[in-house]
Amino acid sequence: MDVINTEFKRCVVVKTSGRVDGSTAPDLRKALEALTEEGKLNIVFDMSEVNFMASAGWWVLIDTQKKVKPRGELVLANIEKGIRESLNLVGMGSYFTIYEDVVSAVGSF
Amino acid sequence: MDVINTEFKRCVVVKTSGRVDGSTAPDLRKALEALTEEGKLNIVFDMSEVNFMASAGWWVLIDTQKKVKPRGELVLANIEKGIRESLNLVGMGSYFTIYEDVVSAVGSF
Amino acid sequence: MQVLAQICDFVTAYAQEAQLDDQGVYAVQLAVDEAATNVIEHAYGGDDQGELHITCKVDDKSLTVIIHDHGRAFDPNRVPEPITDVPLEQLRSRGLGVFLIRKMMDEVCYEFSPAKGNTLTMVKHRA
Amino acid sequence: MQVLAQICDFVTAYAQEAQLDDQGVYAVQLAVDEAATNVIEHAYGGDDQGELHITCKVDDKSLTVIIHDHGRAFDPNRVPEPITDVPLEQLRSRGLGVFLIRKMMDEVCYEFSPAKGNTLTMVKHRA
Ligand SMILES: Nc1ncnc2c1ncn2[C@@H]1O[C@H](COP(=O)(O)OP(=O)(O)O)[C@@H](O)[C@H]1O
Ligand SMILES: Nc1ncnc2c1ncn2[C@@H]1O[C@H](COP(=O)(O)OP(=O)(O)O)[C@@H](O)[C@H]1O
Repeated sequence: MDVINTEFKRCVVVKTSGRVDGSTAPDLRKALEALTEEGKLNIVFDMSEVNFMASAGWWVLIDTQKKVKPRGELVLANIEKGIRESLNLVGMGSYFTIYEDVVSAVGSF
Repeated sequence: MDVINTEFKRCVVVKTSGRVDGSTAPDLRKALEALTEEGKLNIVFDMSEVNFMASAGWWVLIDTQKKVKPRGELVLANIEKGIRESLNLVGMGSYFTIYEDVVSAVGSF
Repeated sequence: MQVLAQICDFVTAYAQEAQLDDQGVYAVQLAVDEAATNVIEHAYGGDDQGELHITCKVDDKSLTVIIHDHGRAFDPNRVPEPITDVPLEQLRSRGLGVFLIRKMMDEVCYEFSPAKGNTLTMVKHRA
Repeated sequence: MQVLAQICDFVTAYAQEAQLDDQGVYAVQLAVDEAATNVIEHAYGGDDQGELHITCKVDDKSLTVIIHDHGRAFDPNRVPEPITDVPLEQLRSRGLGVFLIRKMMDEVCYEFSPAKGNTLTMVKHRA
């Protein structure tokens, strides 16, 4: 799974596409760990092209959130409706600030 | 001409659409002056839906740039090719930082 | 483990045949993915050897997905719900997959027999 | 002053008929807009009374636009180029319109006669 980072002045936008499941979540984890190890703690995860997110993916995001908070924050942008509902159904929605689009997410830092 | 402002943490995105010519440039001027008077000096002009920009429009942007610099900056995003070339042909391109998209422009502040 | 994407395509076709709406299709995709992932990761001790059978049945008001494996007995209904109303630092990374299965599907039924192994039957009704 | 948008549509149709490329069409739109704006704003002392005639001619390699008015004599070719290689603070807000006309078009020709008034002839060649 390809993960693309775009660095801005106050945050990094991380983007991937397709399925984040048990087989691809480790790639996302690696990419996010590389960022947090560099001290990049303000992160936007652009989900505009993610069409499936299994629990393995959510744990990657939760673990990242644990690392970056409270000095930084991982925020989500552009989540598909189905993915968003599954997140809220299991009560994980409250751990993330969710933005409609990447502009708003980047603009929040 | 409608001018829409979207405020973010460190900048305001100003968007309008259609023609910025001698008849509509005053609306743009009014909107930008309202921002600078409030002390909002970091401005992104989102030109994704502007398809025509006459000199009257450029002067509005130049005058705004004079007001906000050096404490702030007016940057441009999403300029159509024809408009961009006309700007460069007359040597005005150098007064503005131009970004490919609004995300990059917002991310620069 | 690209097999997960294949499994997803397989059940999606039936979910659409059952005329589930978009939310329903996504719910089935997610539940089946979590269940299959668990079988692959836990049922056979992780050595990628075991078998996994998926059967889909469509009737006039629902989709039934049956997942069959011969790994060790495991009843997902006995996994406790993850506790998610806690501060982030206290959140423990476990039990979300099984919880998602139960939340996403309308019925989740587990059976085990030494001869037949594990049978997980999940039903999603048309909205 | 929505008349500017109408003028733009009018010349755009001819620019397309002349098979100018997108850059060429935009160049003509801009040059004609600047010229028409100047007539409206300056030629008649700003009281919106005067007339403005626009004629387009298409031939096999170019578009010719002729703008006619009976306002005061004004030769755009005599407006000095704006000085744009200076720091922002020193940039003076004038003379950009006429400069754009000259930059956008391949030929710009001005004539005045007391009987006919101002005639501005602008030619854009196909790329
Ligand atoms: N098919 C299975 N066979 C054996 N054990 C399982 C199976 N599925 C799940 N488990 C056990 O139940 C636990 C909870 O599973 P789950 O809710 O999917 O969360 P996770 O896999 O993220 O820990 C797993 O950690 C595993 O110990
Ligand atoms: N049609 C015209 N009739 C009379 N004066 C004109 C006309 N067009 C332009 N001018 C004069 O030439 C000056 C430069 O025009 P222009 O390059 O369009 O820049 P701007 O209108 O922005 O000052 C104008 O300020 C005006 O004084």
